[in-house]
Amino acid sequence: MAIVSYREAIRSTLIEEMDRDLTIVLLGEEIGLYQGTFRVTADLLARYGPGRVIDTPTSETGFVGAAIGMAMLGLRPVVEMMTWNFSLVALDQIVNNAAKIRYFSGGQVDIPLVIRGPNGAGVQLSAQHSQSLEAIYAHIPGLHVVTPATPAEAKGLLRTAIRGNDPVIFLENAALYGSKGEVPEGEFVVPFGAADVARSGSDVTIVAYSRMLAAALEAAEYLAGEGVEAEVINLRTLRPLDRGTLVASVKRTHRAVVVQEQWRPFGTAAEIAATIAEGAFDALDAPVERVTGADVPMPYARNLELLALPNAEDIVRAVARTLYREIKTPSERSSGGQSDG
Amino acid sequence: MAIVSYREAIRSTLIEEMDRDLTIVLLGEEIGLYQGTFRVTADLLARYGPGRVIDTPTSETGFVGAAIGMAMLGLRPVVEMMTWNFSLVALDQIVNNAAKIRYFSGGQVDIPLVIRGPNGAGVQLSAQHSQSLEAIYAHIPGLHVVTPATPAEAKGLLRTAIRGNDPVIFLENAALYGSKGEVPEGEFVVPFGAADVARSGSDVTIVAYSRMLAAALEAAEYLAGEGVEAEVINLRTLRPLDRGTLVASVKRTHRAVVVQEQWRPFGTAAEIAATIAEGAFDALDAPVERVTGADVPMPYARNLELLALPNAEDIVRAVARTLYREIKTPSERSSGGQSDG
Amino acid sequence: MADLRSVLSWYRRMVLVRRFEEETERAFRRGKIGGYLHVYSGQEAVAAGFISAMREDDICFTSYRDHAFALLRGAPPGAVMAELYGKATGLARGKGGSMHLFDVGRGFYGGYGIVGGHIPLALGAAYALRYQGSDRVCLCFLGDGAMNTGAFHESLNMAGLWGQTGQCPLVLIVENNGYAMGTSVARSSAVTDLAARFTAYAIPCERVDGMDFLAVRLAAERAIAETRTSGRPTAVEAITYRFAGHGAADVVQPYRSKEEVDQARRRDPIPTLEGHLHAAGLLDDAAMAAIREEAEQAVLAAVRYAEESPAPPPESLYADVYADTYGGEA
Amino acid sequence: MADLRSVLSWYRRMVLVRRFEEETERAFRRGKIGGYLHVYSGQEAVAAGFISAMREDDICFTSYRDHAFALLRGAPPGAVMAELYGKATGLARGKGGSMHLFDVGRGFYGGYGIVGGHIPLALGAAYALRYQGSDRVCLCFLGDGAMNTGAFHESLNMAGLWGQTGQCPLVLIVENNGYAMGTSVARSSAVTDLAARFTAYAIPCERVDGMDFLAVRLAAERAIAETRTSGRPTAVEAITYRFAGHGAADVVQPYRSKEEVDQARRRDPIPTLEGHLHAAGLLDDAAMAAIREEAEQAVLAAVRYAEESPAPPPESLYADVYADTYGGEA
Ligand SMILES: Cc1ncc(C[n+]2csc(CCOP(=O)(O)OP(=O)(O)O)c2C)c(N)n1
Ligand SMILES: Cc1ncc(C[n+]2csc(CCOP(=O)(O)OP(=O)(O)O)c2C)c(N)n1
Ligand SMILES: [Mg+2]
Ligand SMILES: [Mg+2]
Repeated sequence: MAIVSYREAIRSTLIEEMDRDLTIVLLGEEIGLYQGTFRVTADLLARYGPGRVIDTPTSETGFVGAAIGMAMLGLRPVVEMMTWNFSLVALDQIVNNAAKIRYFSGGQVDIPLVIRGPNGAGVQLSAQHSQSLEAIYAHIPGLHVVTPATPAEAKGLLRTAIRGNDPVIFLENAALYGSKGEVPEGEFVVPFGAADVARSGSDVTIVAYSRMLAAALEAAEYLAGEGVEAEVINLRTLRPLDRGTLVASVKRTHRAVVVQEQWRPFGTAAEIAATIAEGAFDALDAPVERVTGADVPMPYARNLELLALPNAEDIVRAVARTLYREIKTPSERSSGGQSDG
Repeated sequence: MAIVSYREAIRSTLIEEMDRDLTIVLLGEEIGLYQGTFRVTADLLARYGPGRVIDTPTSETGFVGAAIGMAMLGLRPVVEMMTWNFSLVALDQIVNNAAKIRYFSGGQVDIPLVIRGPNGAGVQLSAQHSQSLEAIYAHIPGLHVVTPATPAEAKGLLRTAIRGNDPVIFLENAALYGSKGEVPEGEFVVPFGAADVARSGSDVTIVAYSRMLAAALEAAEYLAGEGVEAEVINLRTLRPLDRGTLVASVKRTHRAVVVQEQWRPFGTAAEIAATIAEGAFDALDAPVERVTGADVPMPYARNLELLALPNAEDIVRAVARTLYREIKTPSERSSGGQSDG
Repeated sequence: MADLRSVLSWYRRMVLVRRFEEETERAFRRGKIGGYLHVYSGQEAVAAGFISAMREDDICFTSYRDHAFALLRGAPPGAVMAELYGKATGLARGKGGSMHLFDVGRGFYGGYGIVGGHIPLALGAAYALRYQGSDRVCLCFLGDGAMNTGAFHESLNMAGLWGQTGQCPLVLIVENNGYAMGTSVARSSAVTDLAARFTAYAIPCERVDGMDFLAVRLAAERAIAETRTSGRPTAVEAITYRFAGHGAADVVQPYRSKEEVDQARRRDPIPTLEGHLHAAGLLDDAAMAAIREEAEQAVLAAVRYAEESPAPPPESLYADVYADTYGGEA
Repeated sequence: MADLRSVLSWYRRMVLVRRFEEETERAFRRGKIGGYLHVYSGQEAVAAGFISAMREDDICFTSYRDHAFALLRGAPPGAVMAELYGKATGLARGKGGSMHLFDVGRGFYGGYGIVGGHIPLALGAAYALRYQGSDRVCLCFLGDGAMNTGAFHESLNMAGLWGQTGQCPLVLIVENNGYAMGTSVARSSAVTDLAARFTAYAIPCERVDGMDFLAVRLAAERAIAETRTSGRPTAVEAITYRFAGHGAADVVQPYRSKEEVDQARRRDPIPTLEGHLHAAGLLDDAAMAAIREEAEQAVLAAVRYAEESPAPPPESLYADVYADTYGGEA
């Protein structure tokens, strides 16, 4: 297995798939001549030419809609959304066309479309550029919503997305582009709807996806030192949602903490918590805890931004609540903390 | 108290408020010369003139954004969204401007803006025109999201919305426009964040809002005949969400059924169910049940559409599940039903 | 242009469309058709003029006012009516209804309900046709109201850009019927000369009398030929009129006068074409009566078919959402 | 135009803006400023030309490239810098950062990050000014790239419409710096004569050399006066250039050549204006040096102020979301 970055995993998958399938075209802002805002598409214009790597104007409604039309005619467009924040300009196209045309045409057309790009907060990008919009997309029937957390997942899920026949909301994360990990060789595929048990444990289930997986694993690691064995579930896709794996885990651990980056009210953790409570009601020994971003537009100042984002400490605290135990968090421990530990 | 329709309650509130406050202007498609697609603004153009009742082109981004700009300058625009389906075209303006400008300007401007119009399914309007989008809006900090179920609420909540200083997503329902009810005289106000206990009961809590309140009350009525006393909570607003009333009720009833019209995954019922499970964990004797619309784009055919929408029968069945009891539904009873009743 | 004899067959289809629409209005009033119903009466020459000039392998997109497009591309009237009735035998199996007719096998890529929302789709479809190495063209019909949407503007600019390298075989047809619901062009457009919106993107736009089939047909041939050859977008503004209300609910019509409607009816495209055909000696009263009777029978048969067709089976509620499912879950 | 002596004071402010931007780039590299940073260097004559022609009670909106606007409207450099540093004393209390400067008290209604998204706001603001019975005008600055958004198109059409009754005192200023990020106008606009986009809505558009303060100033006076009097929108396309990358991350700039940038630098608006003032005998080397030194000191003081200011208090995270709360909940 090779060690590659999340960015390179995505880029190499685009190349592998474009090499084997001429119907794949890329569209987006600055993906060609500029080499991609996050360099995910670097060199692809030179490699495939302007007919397959299409630099677009700042016209999200236009080019997302055009990609849907291409898909209706049998192409397999992969759109780069420079960041998902800008997708709100194109939401009507995604929700009212991409997600629904197959249905209201009575199945006459498929929409093999991938829209990919970074989702979630960056560093001090402030309110309009720091949104984590998966709850909106995961609500919409007709879309698949994919949230890779590792380079291997990025590759395997992107291949599934590109070879599939439905619109896929492929939510990357800018903070992960540089992260590295093992990626299997060959035509490696990760199916949708199959969560990964990223860490086994018996005391509590921590559920996360995308960038929050790292925080969950960090918390789990720390908790192990405190004698708490956390199981960490990485959802990989939100739609389809692997309810089976979630419920089975909590039936064993009896406790659950769900982590999401975005606003808590009507966020993804609510669905996940409700799913667990429905499926593992009798097994639950404590309320499902939600660890979420603050319910505010993202502030610019770094100190406030850090307060607005969930982190491993928050997860540790939530786990402690589900265990009805006091557990010092890493920072309490390093600062000496309260004396009652 | 006068008996007035939901439509007339809204219309008369617009008139009362426009008469007393010259800063209120109306914008929208077909609200003037055409008299309003649902006649909510009938005669208002003649009454207030084209400077205050502004017919707009089919340009939702343009006129919603313009209304936000007006609000920044101290006007109190009330936008009619012909139906909320079309708001997806303007979502960027609502989410990235209306909801956030106050925050990212450090509180330098208020956005006293109301966007109102019908939300939810009609009768056979098919996939692009039958959406119930409240879960999307309720997720966004900076917005208030309001869902009146009765004429009195329509009036009292609209007054709060218009006199308030924040953007309000005011979700009416076309099926309710003709419905009638008592409305108090005078400057009657319903605050946001105060759910109404529409029916008291001790055996189960049914939570609903907007059009689903009627189904919840119908189910409760029927259940009373089966010896089950349901409490029905009408949320009135989703943001703010009256968590206190919800939790207090379930602490008494030990069971809850949450009803929503739209798609189940990542829908509003998930947040409500999660809230109940968090606040009344020890009191719950059964998993919180969710009664929701089918997870499909809305089909056109009436028989399929009816299957896609939740109704009183579905609620009765869900209540039965929370009670671990067999209860015949109305239709089972009227058709003779199974013989084990 | 094809000889006048072939025009006769399009006259026949226009009569069918008109008669079909009358029946949809009746069925709506009888509660057989639900939802919104937007009929095409008055505008037939536009769709017929263009569709008659299309090749069989060309494709088109339009808005919710779409019955004529399905019929003129050759969809069986029974399947169209069955869709409006919400039946399993409908074009879209009862899933779409009046606003979302589709007959992809016949190159009709659908009716859409969000004003302007289909224009980007047509743009992308046009690109795909050229990308696939064909000389097929894509036609996009849109209303005067749709020209005020951002989707229109963004698409036009991209069409102009892609056309520079011959990659955009897109013909845009504005059906300027004077109104977007109850809002006249003058009340919704800063400039009533709508062609200016095309020249802002270097897309040539020809204006044509949309009530005259022959005029539309000639403009259509020119635009389609130019676009097919060059791979560049062209536009046609067809001045037309809708005789009925915007939709079935638009009864009072406070935005226009009875006189205005009456005057427009005098330009009815069907008698106008009858005049041409009469003058050419291709149509007499007996032939006209036969054509009308033929349309009558076809429409009645369509209604019967729709009436007798079964409703979609309940399990079809969950069909057609996804092409792929994973572990049984969507 | 105001006499040349007053121009001197705007020259002074342009020098301040340039020096301020240099410092923001330095602070960014030092990690003192986070997020995206879009500097205005090269375009100073556009904002200065227009803002100098504004009345104190006029208002303006712009995009994320907004530092100059806050400074030229008179915001204290310290408060601007503190905002970029994310400090409690910043214009927006550290909530907005570089892209979202606001100084409503001085008529600056903000910088916005979604391309084109602020244009509808300015449209509505203009309407409000007239509705309130004033003769104030609203200026909306936008980039060449923003002209490809649907928001631009929808707003322009409505501006044209509202202007017909004198209800739209909106001046639109396109800062055509040749690029939207790495995409040149020729690669993103079907028509490179951007004025055509305005004439499609009957909005007069004048083109001006955006590197020449005096030329911009004259065009600004004409446009503002016309709009103030008529209540109709006007537009100006200022041909300008950005010397730095699009944002701080745009280092390689594969989309333009060093020669092109060098050539543009020869049209630098600051030396250009120096030339005018020299010729008029209003500026000599000593005065220039004094002005530069003044800017230097102002910017250093701003940096000190920013450095020494406290971070926003943690509890401010939840402040400013809503004006009203209900039962303590939002
Ligand atoms: C985005 C959006 N806004 C509003 C509507 C409501 N609506 C339906 S048809 C229509 C007018 C469209 O007029 P035009 O494009 O001229 O087409 P016509 O009906 O005249 O054929 C409007 C505003 C809609 N369907 N979509
Ligand atoms: C809707 C949207 N899409 C994409 C972006 C990313 N983006 C930021 S600036 C920019 C280019 C804008 O160019 P222009 O309007 O010419 O302004 P300039 O930067 O030249 O001042 C783009 C595409 C965005 N901010 N908003
Ligand atoms: Mg029209
Ligand atoms: Mg630019």
